[in-house]
Amino acid sequence: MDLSFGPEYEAFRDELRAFLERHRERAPGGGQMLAGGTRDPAALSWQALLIEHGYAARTIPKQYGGYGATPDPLIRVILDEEFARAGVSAGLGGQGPDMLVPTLLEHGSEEQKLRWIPPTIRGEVVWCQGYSEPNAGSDLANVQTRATEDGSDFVINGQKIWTTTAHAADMMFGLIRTEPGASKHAGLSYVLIPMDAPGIEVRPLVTMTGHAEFNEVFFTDVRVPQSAVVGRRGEGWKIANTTLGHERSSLAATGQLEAAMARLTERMQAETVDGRRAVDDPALRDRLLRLQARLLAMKYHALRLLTCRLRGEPTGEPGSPEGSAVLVTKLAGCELSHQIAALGIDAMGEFGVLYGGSKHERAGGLWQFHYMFSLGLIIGGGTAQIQKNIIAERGLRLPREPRA
Amino acid sequence: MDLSFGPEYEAFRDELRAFLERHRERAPGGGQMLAGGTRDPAALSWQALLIEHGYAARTIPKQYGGYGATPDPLIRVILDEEFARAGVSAGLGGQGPDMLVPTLLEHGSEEQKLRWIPPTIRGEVVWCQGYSEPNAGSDLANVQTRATEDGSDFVINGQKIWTTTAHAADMMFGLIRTEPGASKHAGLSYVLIPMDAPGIEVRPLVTMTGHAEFNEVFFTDVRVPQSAVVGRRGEGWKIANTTLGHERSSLAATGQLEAAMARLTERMQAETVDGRRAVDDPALRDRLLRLQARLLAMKYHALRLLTCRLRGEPTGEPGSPEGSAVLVTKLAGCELSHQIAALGIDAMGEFGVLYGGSKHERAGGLWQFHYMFSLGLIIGGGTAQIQKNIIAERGLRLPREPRA
Amino acid sequence: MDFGLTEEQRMLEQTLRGWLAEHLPIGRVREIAASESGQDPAVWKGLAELGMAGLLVDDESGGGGLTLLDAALAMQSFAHAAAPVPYLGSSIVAPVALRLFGTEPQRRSWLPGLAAGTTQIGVALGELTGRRGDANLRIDGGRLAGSTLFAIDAGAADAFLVALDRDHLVLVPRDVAGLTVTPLVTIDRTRRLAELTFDGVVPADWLGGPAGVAGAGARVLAAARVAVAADALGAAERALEMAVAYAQQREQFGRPIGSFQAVKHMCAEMVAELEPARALVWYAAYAFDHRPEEALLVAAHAKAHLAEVATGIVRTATEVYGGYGFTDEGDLHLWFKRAGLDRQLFGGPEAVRAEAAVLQGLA
Amino acid sequence: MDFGLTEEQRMLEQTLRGWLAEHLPIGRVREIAASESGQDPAVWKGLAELGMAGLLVDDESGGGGLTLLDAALAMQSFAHAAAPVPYLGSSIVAPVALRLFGTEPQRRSWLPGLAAGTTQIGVALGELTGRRGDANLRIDGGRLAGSTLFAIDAGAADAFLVALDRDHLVLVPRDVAGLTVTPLVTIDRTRRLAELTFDGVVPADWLGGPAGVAGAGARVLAAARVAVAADALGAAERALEMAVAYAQQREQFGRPIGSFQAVKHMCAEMVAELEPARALVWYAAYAFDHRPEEALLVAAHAKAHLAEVATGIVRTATEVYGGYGFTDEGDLHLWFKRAGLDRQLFGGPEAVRAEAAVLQGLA
Repeated sequence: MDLSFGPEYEAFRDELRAFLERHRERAPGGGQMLAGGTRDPAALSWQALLIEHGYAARTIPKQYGGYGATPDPLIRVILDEEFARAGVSAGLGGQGPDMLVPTLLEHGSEEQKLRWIPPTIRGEVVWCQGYSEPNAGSDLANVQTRATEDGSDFVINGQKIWTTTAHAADMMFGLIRTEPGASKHAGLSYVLIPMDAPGIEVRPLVTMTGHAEFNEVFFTDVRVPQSAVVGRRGEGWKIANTTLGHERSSLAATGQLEAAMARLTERMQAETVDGRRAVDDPALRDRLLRLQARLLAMKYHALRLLTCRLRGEPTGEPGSPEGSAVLVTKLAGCELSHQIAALGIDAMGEFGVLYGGSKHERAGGLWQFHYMFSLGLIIGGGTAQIQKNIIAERGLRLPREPRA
Repeated sequence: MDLSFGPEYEAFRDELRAFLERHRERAPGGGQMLAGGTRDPAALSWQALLIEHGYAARTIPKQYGGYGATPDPLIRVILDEEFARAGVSAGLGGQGPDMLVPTLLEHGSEEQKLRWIPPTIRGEVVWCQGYSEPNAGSDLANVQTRATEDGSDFVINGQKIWTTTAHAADMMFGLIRTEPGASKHAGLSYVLIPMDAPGIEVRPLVTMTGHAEFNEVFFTDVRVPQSAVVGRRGEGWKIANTTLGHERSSLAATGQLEAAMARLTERMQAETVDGRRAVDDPALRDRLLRLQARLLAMKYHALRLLTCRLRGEPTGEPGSPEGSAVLVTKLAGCELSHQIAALGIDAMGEFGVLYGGSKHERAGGLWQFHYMFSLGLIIGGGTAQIQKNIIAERGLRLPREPRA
Repeated sequence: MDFGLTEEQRMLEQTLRGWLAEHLPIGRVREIAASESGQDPAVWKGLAELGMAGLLVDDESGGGGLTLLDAALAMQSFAHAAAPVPYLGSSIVAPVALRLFGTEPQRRSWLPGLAAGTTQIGVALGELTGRRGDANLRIDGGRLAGSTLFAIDAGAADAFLVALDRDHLVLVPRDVAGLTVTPLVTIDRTRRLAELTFDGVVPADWLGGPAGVAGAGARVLAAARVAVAADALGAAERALEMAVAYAQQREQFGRPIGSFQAVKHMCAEMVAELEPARALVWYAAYAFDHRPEEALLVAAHAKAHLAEVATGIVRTATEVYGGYGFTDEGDLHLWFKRAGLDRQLFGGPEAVRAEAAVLQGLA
Repeated sequence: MDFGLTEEQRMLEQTLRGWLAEHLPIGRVREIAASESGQDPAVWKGLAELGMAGLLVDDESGGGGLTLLDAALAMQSFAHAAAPVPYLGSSIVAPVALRLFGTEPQRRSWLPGLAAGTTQIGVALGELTGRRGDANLRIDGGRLAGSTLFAIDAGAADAFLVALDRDHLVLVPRDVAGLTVTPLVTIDRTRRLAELTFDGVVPADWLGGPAGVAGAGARVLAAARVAVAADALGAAERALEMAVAYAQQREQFGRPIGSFQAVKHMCAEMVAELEPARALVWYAAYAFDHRPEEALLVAAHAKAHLAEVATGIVRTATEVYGGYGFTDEGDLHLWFKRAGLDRQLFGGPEAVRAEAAVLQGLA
């Protein structure tokens, strides 16, 4: 065990810091990672600069417009840390660069790669993901949006839900039922769909937070060429599942938890009742300390998993501690995020329920927003209950439920 | 809502208090409710005195040796309260008086009633219950102890477990598989078995507490007459389930929780660290206050259910709040009991783990004993998981799992 | 010995729930909640005609002369419907305060209007649960100065019952010169909170007279806490009902989700929390009228316990709903937010338990 | 950057677990635990030959010169086997104290024996975690007087490392006149605690010299807490493994209980608690040697967190076992009790968190 990075990485870090120092005025305003869908010229030119230096699209081959470096999780960690430290955008994220591009690299035809990867990583083509459907819920493969063949085209009808950035996207990558006779999982294809195709309607989906973080997308006789399928027909489920495996390092998630905890501690030192700080209420303080321990555990848990990747050790092996360790990350992390927000609200008392731009609202209602949104994350992607099934069956090799 | 008892009940209470004042020296020593199986002459004569005055076997008909009063839950409450208050034994309990006798009254033949009830309520015949088996677990009907017919006899082979007082019992009432061809539930009979029959072996079953609160009972070619069956052959499951419904008022359980909480509060005021009382540790005190609220909730929950019984309102109706309310009592009560013990241990710190007669041990290791024993109660009678299934399916009418 | 609702109480509950189902379906609740005052005068009038507004007001003043338990049951039903009505302030806290501590003239001047539903009183008890942030209500040269936060039912209040300290509560008309009412927007749009700022207001209408009444604040606060506990109970009850109904009907993997053991157990755990908590609310309300020596402590216990039980249940219910529970359209969040506000109103769980410890001499 | 075990650490763990499986099967553990000293000299000798006893002792004194992380992994394996060995005192706390704060003569006189397994040192840190009850260790006229409670690994200790206060620790031979060792029996018979009573003992062997070492107590306590956290981790890990194995094999209602969603989710919840906690223990051990500025805080966090995680897991594991988990024969209770003792040793969760708050200036 050695938590230092070693000279070559420290050199990379120094170089990055110098770059950020020199160029930070050129970075666009706004959050850490620019949401996909921005077409702000400043963002696009910042992205171009980052790609040029290998700080974005770093591992994408040169022929597809990337920097062409070998993947290195430690470089990823340093990039995350330093951009966060500088408070500067680390470039364009979102479902195009983070999910579609890796999928195309693995499963796309040469033509698809050449056509879609370069403009996607430059931010010129914005993507949304079309997996979830209203009747599927946790049963993600229960896709009912279907394509019927008509000559060399597919004609698509149905509905997707929980589609982020659909309103701003040029394209969707989605799971569509193309093989009506096949079994549930074998009947799906991974299809690229232009969002301006006639018959597509996007409706914003307002959530309990009061905001529309998601959309619904309706398809009525939407026509795409059959060549829009990535990989083979009927292999969509398999392909989509590789994409789900392309998530970014869980360290980034831990970084967000750390930031939330820092805000929480600050807030508990600022908020007072009868002049006494919230952190001086021993029962609230005890809750804070409990969460600190959980955060530390999650932080080093993520480092442990990163180490497994760096060493090339298997982390998904069923029945092994590492196999289970990977699987629990989302479950434990989302719950911790929810608990941090819950304590923030409790520490503020009635101030904690102010929302929607109220006078006296703390941090723009961020605590309530996180409290609700993190509950959405606990539910999202198949609910905590499905996660537990997976941990038990894949991580611990407990037997599956008998089929009814 | 009216929490006073009214004049006739207060008169009964006064009379009972006077009785206890007058006769308390005649009561045997030891706990509140004498465990079944005592053959202490003082206990038997105390029992006889209580029956004579209608304070024990109160609702058993006179022809079977009881006092012959009509059942009245409020009288039961007053009896519980006053005997507890006086710290005097309320007479003989245990599985004979509490479970067998009501079952015989409902399902026994006249001959069985006349033969067994009088000596049972007098404490001359001691019973144990033979339901559970090692391979059954939560699947209580999965009884494998079987009886084969031999002339007018049954010959029994198999094993029972979790049999309290088996070592001291004269008789067992048990579930035995007498109808090999029948379905799981329809193949059982409710059989009365003399514990001195050849082929019965009783072995004490030591639990995690280090004590043998239970036994295992082994049957090897044990012979009983077929007339030892209560009710009809094959109806044992139904009959045993009526018996399970004959539990004593849940108020008695709440009374035990109240006593445990009083001990806890006392202990937290007595135990000190650096001269500071445990109750002055705000985090421990916050836990105490939480449990106080839960205790109050359980106490008034029990009163609510008692009121339903007094009014003759249905409490088992599926889908009704009252239907659910009855079902949650055991789940919530056992957990609360465990939590009270857990806080007691934490409040004592290392003193809390002393056990087995150690120097400095608090209250004879009672806290650890309760911590472990209450976990046994959470598991016992079909585990908390089975309880939750029942609450969901019977209380909330959620659909059953499909059969595999 | 009878620890249960009377036939009258059940009738009242049934009548009220029927009325609410008819006049305040969810769509209507949402419309009213989105309006500026957060109220519909016709609804309040209808409830007054039903006798609901004045349930706690004595007969002579045109009310029902009933007990806090009756009012708590009504509060629970309002929460069950997510009703945007000023019941907590105008029909519970204000009448209780006036009945217990008001002078004869005060009772005569306020209670009939409360019973008739023509007067609404908002309630500002912030000074009794600890001064938060920069709020600082005080008497300065015989005049009210500073501000008090989180006055409840402020949307259409004609006056406010304002606590200055544990012994002094004062009634202040909304239109008095020098009083500014600033709306505070919370997650729960079915109720309206406000900050009251005083600049040179002369306090004229001290509850019980200018000297105040020793301990009045604690009693009034206890009634408010019982009412909020009942509100949280109603919100949790509704969320549980909705979750169970959804679990019975929503299918996934080819079967109702309620047939999965995980969903069953979530529902069972909710009901195992809810049912005993219901009895605690009943008892807290009963004790307020019949066991004054226990009333403050039990009110605190009920408030803190229901805060935790209800927020736990609305969270679990949302999980049972899955993604639909996270949408605005799914409606369930109305109760998620109602329970969320209830949790903080008049003191969060930890603070209220700390008070409860003091009441017993344990701190 | 590497946050993982080295090949050597894995080998060590594998070797040790193999050795324990061979020499300390559960039946043997039970026999030793039932004996008076609670130890088997042959076992300890074997472990010393394996290099385990002196893992933390420097090379020159015949030890392995390894880090607290190595020792914590060993501690975890011992707990995993419910091993009745004095590892915590003799192989972790005492060597750490001597290496960090001992004088040269002290190191020379004690460390070789610890490494060889011929000397055992029990550890009494009770005065550092708050004086409980009537214990009251003090210096009276230059002599040790009074008593200290809950000395660990006292069964066959040749000497005790006794904390008087945060700066003063003293080594006291067991056979010194005036020292009485009274066994304290706990739920966990695999470890032996005792009360030490002093009557006129002249303290001769102060750690670091008669003046003591500022802050030595806090550092030694931190090492002890990391070790106990590792112990709790090992107990929880074993309970989880046993529960999963049982769930795979035990059938009810005609199928393995592990195929029921309720049992699956209990197992999943255990592993979701256990795995991140494992990383916390690793880091706490690493920080003790490499990040002294964080070491005390992280040790406290690891101790408090593992106490709760482990007692939660052993309880859930017992529920998975059902009735069999409640029996003595089911064996699982060995780890239930091991975790139960770990929870209280060197401070319960609330007390340790209160210390952790102070360390950060939050209290």
